[in-house]
Amino acid sequence: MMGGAEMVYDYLVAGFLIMAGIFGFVGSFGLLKLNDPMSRLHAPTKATTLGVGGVLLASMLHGAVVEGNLSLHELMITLFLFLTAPVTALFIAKVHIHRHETKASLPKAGADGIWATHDVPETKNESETDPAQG
Amino acid sequence: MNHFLIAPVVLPALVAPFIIMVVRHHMDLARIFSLASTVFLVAISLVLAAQASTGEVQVYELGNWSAPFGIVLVLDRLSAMMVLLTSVLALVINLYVIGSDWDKRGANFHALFQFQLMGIIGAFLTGDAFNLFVFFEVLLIASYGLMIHSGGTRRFQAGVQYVVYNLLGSTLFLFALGTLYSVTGTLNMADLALRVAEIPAEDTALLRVGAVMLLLVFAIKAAVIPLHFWLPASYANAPLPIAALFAIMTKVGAYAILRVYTLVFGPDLAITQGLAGAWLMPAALVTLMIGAVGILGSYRIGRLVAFGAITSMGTLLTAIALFSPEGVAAALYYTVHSTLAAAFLFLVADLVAERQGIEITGQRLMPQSGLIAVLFFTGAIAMAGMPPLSGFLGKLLVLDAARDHDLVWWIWGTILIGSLITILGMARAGSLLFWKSHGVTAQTDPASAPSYEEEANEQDEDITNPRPAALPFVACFALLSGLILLTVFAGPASRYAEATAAQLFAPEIYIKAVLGKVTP
Amino acid sequence: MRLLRRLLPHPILTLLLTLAWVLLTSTWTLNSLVFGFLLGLLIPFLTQPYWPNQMRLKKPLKIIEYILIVLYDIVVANVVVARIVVFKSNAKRQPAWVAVPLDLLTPEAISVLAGTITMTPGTVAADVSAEGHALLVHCLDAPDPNAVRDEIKHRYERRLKEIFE
Amino acid sequence: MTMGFLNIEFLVASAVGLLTAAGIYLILRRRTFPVILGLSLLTYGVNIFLFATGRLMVNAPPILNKYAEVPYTDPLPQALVLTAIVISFGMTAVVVMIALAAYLSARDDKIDMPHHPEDEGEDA
Amino acid sequence: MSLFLIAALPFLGAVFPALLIRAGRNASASAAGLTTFLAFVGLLLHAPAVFRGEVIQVGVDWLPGLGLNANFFLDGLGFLFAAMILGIGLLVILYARFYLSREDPMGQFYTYLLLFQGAMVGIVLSDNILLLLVFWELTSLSSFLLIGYWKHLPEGRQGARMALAVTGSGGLAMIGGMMILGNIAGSYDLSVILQHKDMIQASPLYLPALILILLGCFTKSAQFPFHFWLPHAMAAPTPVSAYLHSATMVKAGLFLMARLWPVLAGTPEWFYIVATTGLITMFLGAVIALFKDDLKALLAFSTVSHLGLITMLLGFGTKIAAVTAVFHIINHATFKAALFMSAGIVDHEAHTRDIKRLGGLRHLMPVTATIAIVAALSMAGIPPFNGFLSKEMMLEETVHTLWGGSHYVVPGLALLAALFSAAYSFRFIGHVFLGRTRDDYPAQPHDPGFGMWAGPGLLMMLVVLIGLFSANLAGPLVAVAAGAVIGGADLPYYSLKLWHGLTPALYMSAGAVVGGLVLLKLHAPLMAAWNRAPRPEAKQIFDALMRGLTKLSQLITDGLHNGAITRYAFVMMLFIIGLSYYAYASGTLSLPSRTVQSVGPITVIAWFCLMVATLAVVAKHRQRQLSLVLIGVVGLVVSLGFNYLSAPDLALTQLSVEVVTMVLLLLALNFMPKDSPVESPLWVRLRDGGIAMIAGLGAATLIYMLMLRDFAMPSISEFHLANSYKGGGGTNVVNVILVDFRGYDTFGEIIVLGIAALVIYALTEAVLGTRVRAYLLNRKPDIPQAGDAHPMMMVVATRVMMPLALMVAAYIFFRGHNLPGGGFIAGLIAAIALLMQYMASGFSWASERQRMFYHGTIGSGVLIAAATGLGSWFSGLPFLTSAFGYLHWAPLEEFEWATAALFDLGVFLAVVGAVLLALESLARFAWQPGISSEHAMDINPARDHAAEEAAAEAAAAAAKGEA
Amino acid sequence: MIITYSTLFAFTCFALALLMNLWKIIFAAEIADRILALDSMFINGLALMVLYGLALGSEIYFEASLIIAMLGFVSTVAYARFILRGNIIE
Ligand code: NA
Ligand code: NA
Repeated sequence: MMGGAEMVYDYLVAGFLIMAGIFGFVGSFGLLKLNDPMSRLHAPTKATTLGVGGVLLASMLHGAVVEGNLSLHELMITLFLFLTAPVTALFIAKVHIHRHETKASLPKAGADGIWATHDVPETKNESETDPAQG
Repeated sequence: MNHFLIAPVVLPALVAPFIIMVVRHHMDLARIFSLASTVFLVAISLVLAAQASTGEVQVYELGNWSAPFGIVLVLDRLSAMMVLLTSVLALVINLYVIGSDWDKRGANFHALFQFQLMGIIGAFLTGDAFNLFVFFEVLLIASYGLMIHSGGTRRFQAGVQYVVYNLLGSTLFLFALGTLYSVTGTLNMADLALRVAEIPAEDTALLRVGAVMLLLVFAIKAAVIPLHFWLPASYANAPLPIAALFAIMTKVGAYAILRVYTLVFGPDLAITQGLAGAWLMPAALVTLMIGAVGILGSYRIGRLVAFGAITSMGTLLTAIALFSPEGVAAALYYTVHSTLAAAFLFLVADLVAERQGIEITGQRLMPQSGLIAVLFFTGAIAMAGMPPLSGFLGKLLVLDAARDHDLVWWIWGTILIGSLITILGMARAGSLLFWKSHGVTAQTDPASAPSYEEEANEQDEDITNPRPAALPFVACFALLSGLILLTVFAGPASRYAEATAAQLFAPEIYIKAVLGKVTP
Repeated sequence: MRLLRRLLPHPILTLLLTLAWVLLTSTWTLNSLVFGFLLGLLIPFLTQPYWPNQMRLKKPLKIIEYILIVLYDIVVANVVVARIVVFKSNAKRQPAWVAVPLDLLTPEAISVLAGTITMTPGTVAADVSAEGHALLVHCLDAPDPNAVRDEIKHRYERRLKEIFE
Repeated sequence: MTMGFLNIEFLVASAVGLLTAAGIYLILRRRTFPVILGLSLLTYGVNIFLFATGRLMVNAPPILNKYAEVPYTDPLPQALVLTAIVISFGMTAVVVMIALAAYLSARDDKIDMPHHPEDEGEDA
Repeated sequence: MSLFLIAALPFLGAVFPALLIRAGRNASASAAGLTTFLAFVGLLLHAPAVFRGEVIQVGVDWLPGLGLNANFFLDGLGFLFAAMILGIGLLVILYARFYLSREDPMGQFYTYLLLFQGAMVGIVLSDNILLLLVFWELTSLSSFLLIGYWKHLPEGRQGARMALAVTGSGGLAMIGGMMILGNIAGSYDLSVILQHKDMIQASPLYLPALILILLGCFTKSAQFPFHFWLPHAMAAPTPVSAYLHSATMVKAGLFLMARLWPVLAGTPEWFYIVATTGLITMFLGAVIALFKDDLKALLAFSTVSHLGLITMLLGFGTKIAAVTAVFHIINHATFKAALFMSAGIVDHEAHTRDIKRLGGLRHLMPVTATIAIVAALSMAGIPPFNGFLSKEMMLEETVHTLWGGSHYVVPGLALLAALFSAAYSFRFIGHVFLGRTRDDYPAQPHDPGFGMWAGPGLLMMLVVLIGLFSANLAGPLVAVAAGAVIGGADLPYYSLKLWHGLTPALYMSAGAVVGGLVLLKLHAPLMAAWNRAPRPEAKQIFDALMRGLTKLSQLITDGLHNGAITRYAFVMMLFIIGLSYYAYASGTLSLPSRTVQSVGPITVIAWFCLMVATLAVVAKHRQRQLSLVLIGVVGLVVSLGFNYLSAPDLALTQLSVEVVTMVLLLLALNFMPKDSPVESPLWVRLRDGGIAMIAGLGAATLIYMLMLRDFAMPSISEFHLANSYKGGGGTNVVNVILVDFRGYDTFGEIIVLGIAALVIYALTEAVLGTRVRAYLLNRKPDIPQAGDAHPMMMVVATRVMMPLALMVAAYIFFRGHNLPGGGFIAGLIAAIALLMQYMASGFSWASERQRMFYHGTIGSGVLIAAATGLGSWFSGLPFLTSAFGYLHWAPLEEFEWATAALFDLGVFLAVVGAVLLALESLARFAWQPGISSEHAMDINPARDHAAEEAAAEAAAAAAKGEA
Repeated sequence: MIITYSTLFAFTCFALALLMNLWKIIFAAEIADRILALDSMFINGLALMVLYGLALGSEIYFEASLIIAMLGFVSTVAYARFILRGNIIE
């Protein structure tokens, strides 16, 4: 016989799981569906992250209630994902900008005049020493 | 517990990291440590050989876990002999390399050299099939490093091929080990022997596949046709003193065939019938012939000796493929001979190459040609198995051992004709190298020389002006003395070989020593 | 003091690492805490050369508020994005680039802002300007790009300015 | 819920087969790079092969459970595969570097060595 | 003197001439002469015993297992030959001292000569046929050196190689024959073999043995059709020719036929092979000799002819023929050595040995002329010289010999041969020494000094004396030697004297002399006819054969080993598959003992991803970066699979290894072409695909069948599971196996890693030491580069991520013994953490901030692991024995400690060092001026702001100062 | 029960996501999309791993998830840096 509190927990876990599944699916679906490259970047970086977040929450909750030990492992993974997802997105965006955008196709970069990805120095600094000789 | 068994593995494993950590930038110190380690190795090997010569099989249980659950080292006559051979060869080559400054032509030579020895010796001593794989890899990866030592385009290109080919071999090794483990549930070789003997007759197919794959792995190392293709380019493009060290590496393959196919899949074992002898003998004969033909068809000195090594592997495997005590005894004697002979000739080839380049049609005047010519001639005699050196005796032993074999005429014919072609090839090379170099007229326009020669010369910049060092000659004469001793003391040597063969054909001694029992 | 700064270059990092260890081992014991703290001291000490400058927080407690806001935004806005992705046709969607001029100066603050922008749905921080005085943001569906820019500056950058500078 | 004729053993065996086949096919290409890719695939194949020799079990990791009698999968092949992975990692690193060196020296990444036939010399 | 010493003396003596040559030519020659003389004296000391009919034997075991013993014996035959070898050897040494010019390396010459002499003495004294083989092959080798002595002459090395090829191959055939012979007789000792005539001749292997042995004899003794090498050996200095062709090399074959005569002769096979060959050779050699203008060539072919004569006699198989053979051996040795030396003197003095340019020398060099004429007359078979005696005995024998039922074949051909023999001998005399004195010699000839003609002079004396007093002088020697040949049986009746009455042989002799004179008269027209007649030129045939053989060898070698590893690998696969299939098909397979396990759809989807990604790698492998991405997918799914199948350690390891590998490949790909061209034609791709599919199918089938069957016996891993905690102190059995049960494997494995790093380092050094370095420095990126190499966000994120990752590494490390993880994975994660830092701020920036000594890291890892292993020695336990226990420090809870953790630390360090060293090497490849940035991130407004403020302050201060 | 079904639902979603990612990796026109899809694949794989641990009630699979999270990031950055700069550790 299942107690009421456990039932609530169960529904909570199930809710997280279903949410996670939906977001996970949507993230990858967006990658297919969206028609311009920069927009495609939105779907997985966020939806997927949130999807995984749901799974992690569900797992934590499940561990705490069903198994009886509060495991905070999953927080660590979440921390990793939140730290890395923006950087990942930044890099992929930079790849896109590098390959497909021009100075003209982007909005003006304020006072600096140019976005960093397009800012390729003309000449290189020759004054450095050669570590291979050291 | 007799710690001498592990000493030849641990010693280089300690010296090598010490060299790279402490004396990496001090070539003289590195040389001293490397040389000292090698001398100690010889001493340890002598002790081991003395211990093994009593006929007792000694076992060293690593981690204090008994076989078959842990890994054991096993010292018997065969492993003791191979370890001794390896360390003596290593000492000589170390001297040569130091004397010729080869070790200065690239980084980390001595550390790699020590690791190479560790790998080879470890492979000889281990009693565990998977551990054999591990030490094969140790010796291989060290050999990759030594093979491309000092660099150069062709050396790198040949290096890629050498590595790729051997990686295929390593993969096959894993397939074989997996199959054997999956069938028998063990990795220890003695235990494998016990379990294989118990395999029911109605379920042999998978075990047979494992057994044959394992044999093929060793056949790759032993350069058996058609698995030998890695050898010519690798040896010919390696620094020749390294190729001299590699003379022992093909023997690792031969050793493993001997070990596994006497201990685990013995010639009398019904379920692995037809796997080894049936194809190995013809393949060995073809190997011999291809090697001989290669000698005659070689136009560069490294390649010439490389094919010499193939020929001697052909002869050696012919003897092994007899799978009889006489054959194995002959094979063991021939192993020692061919290792020393091939190493010797590789060193002489290096002396030549240092002075007049690698082309056999070379026109340059060679300094010190008289002495080197004598050495080359002697080496050629040794390699071709001509009297008075031990190769001839070895060959006679092989011929004699083959006299009751079904293929006796093929064996005799191949060995003898192979010898003839070898002699012709060596005579051709020797007369072109040493006699023609005194000629007044250059027959080819140096400007039209092909570009790869420039490449080869680029690697060895000072080939016209080698340092008149004595040490390389000392090394050559040491090997030559080895050959002479092996000739003069052929009686005792062959008695040791016979005793070793007898021990191999009585695997129950080995099994008893490792497992403490002879039946499961 | 200087010694302490060398031994403990980034106290917050040390705390974070200690917490990470406890999270990893998932055991709330003294052993775990002590060991985690030791590692939390050791690792920043070792990696100090890669993070040479000291990071100072003006109002550390404001972080909590900021985190809560962002978490809320993430959850709520994710649903919006999911709807856009699944139900809105590509033709009707209006993606846009937005340049956000920055008042923030420290790299840490700018990075947190950029991270926030990316993690909050509908926007991705795609690049900075050559001198770091503007952020390039891409919007998934922004009929009014200026509104997006203003919201970023108002909702996030303002708070970060308080925390960091 | 099961998938008809499909079973774990079949999936693993077919994966081994395909990885092996793909690896070998790429190893037979003429440039060093695909050959290295092929070696990677082949390594995957053989690692799974070796792993599967301990037979397959789901949810039976070889971590001893002090509290319950649970089945364990065979740990030995796992240890062997670990060793094999590490070794092949070292090998791959080396072959990548040698291939790079060969490419940079020859400015050509063909894996077959250029063949120089014998110059006409005195033969008799 | 012991036979050992006699046999060894020439070898020992061979050392001195080469060494003493620095002390002068005389010292060198004396050393050679002295050792030869000593050996000769030693031999003569045995003469009384030998002449008493005793056989002197000595022996030691050499290789008893094989039946190869260093046994020597001296009987009449051996004595005769040894005496000739040493005696004529002495004369040759003397002669050569004056013959060789200052430019010739005399020390080498005598060394070679003594080596050769030793080998010959060895042959004739051997009492063991294997030992004999040793010496036999040695004569081939040392004669190779002697013939090629004049290195500047192409004819020298060609002749040497030809001689080696012919006699060497004969020698090898003989090895086979001797092995058979020994096997029939049950011993390789000659004295035993010689007792078993009946057994040997009854053996079915008699004929093969005979043919093989005869091949050796015929090639050595230049019998038809192997006679062609001998004239080309004339490129050697004349002393060598004299030695090789009178007493030694070519006589070795005769010696062996004589030696084995008691057991091999007397059968029809023997007769028809040996006698016929001898007969043909005798005739052919004589005919050719007549048409040679080169003095030495004439003598060479005459040698061929006389060898044929002796061979024929031995072939007759009768005792009296054997006696005659022995007698002619002696005679031929004396006159032929004298003739060669005379020819050498002529050549030496007149600077030519072309008969056409010679003539009338009897006036200019009377001593030489006398010697040569006497010897030549003996060769022609003119009484009273010794040649006449044996030749007449030979003719007598031919008369009694039936060949194929005919009485006329043998005597007829023998007569013709004798006739030509007389003719060329007369030509030698007539066209060189007689006739009108010429004045167009290249040099003014005169008799040489005594030293040079002493040898031939002595031999001429013998020619005369043996001829006159044969019974007394040569009789005993002939008797003992022939007695030995016929194997101890009673000697037949014969008498050595000039006059036997009017026998058929006398008529034949007379006829030969008359005919010879006629032929000489007709020489000019005959010569013209001979030159017109087409005939095979042996040398050209041989050369073509050798060139063809060499070319063929090159063709085979280069064809097989053409540098195409794609083909090597293909052949290898084919072979492996074929043999494996054979092994499988020839075995038996029982029914499966295990049932398959069902799977859910998720697993199938993952499997599907793996399969598709793998296929995609193949399909897209030309796009290199894409294929790397696809391999990433494969690695990911494989890791997931390992996890699913209860192997968490494997999953962790596989994934981290894959990422590091991918990074290395990307770093390498930076320098390499980004695409692979289409190179193999379709059929090759199909072929490769075919073999790949078969191999894959094989692997799949094999593992499928293995998985459906249980272990035949319980696996040893049951022990590991049972003892992991008790004996190893860990609950993660995989880790306990790695660091304890099979720690030795792991020890080897980290050494592999360490070596890999060393190799990579050495390789980098080697590459950057060449012109590649300049190329790399000037290299422009082949894909356009974006700006902002070190993005701010990445740098900031890394400042947190890297310490966290290191924390994870520590976590993985410390728990590995009990839960998934361990030193290896921890090492990889730590390395990846550092890699993150490198990717964020660049390798140069990061490594400048914190110098890591990768070599030291690797070295210390290996050392720690080894030291941990060695630690157990102090407890008297084997290498790598582990220990563990529990510590309790209040107020903390219990800690577990294990030496295995220390071992794992070694693993950790080795891995970190190896990965980082590889990364460093690749960074060095990529190093270019300006690559190293000053700052962690390229863009940092705070920095700019601070700089602006500082500049403003400075400007303000400056303004203030100015004010 | 409800957890079982919801787990299965989540499993299915993430597995389908995996398939879609694979499709994108192979057939995308753009390398940026491929990198993105691989990154998503890592994260979806991670989710599957966590779900698997949840379904089995085991914590053994946590480390793998952690490592996947970390390594997915590293490899994505590496691929992207390769496109941007060629040299990924300059
Ligand atoms: Na391992
Ligand atoms: Na572990």
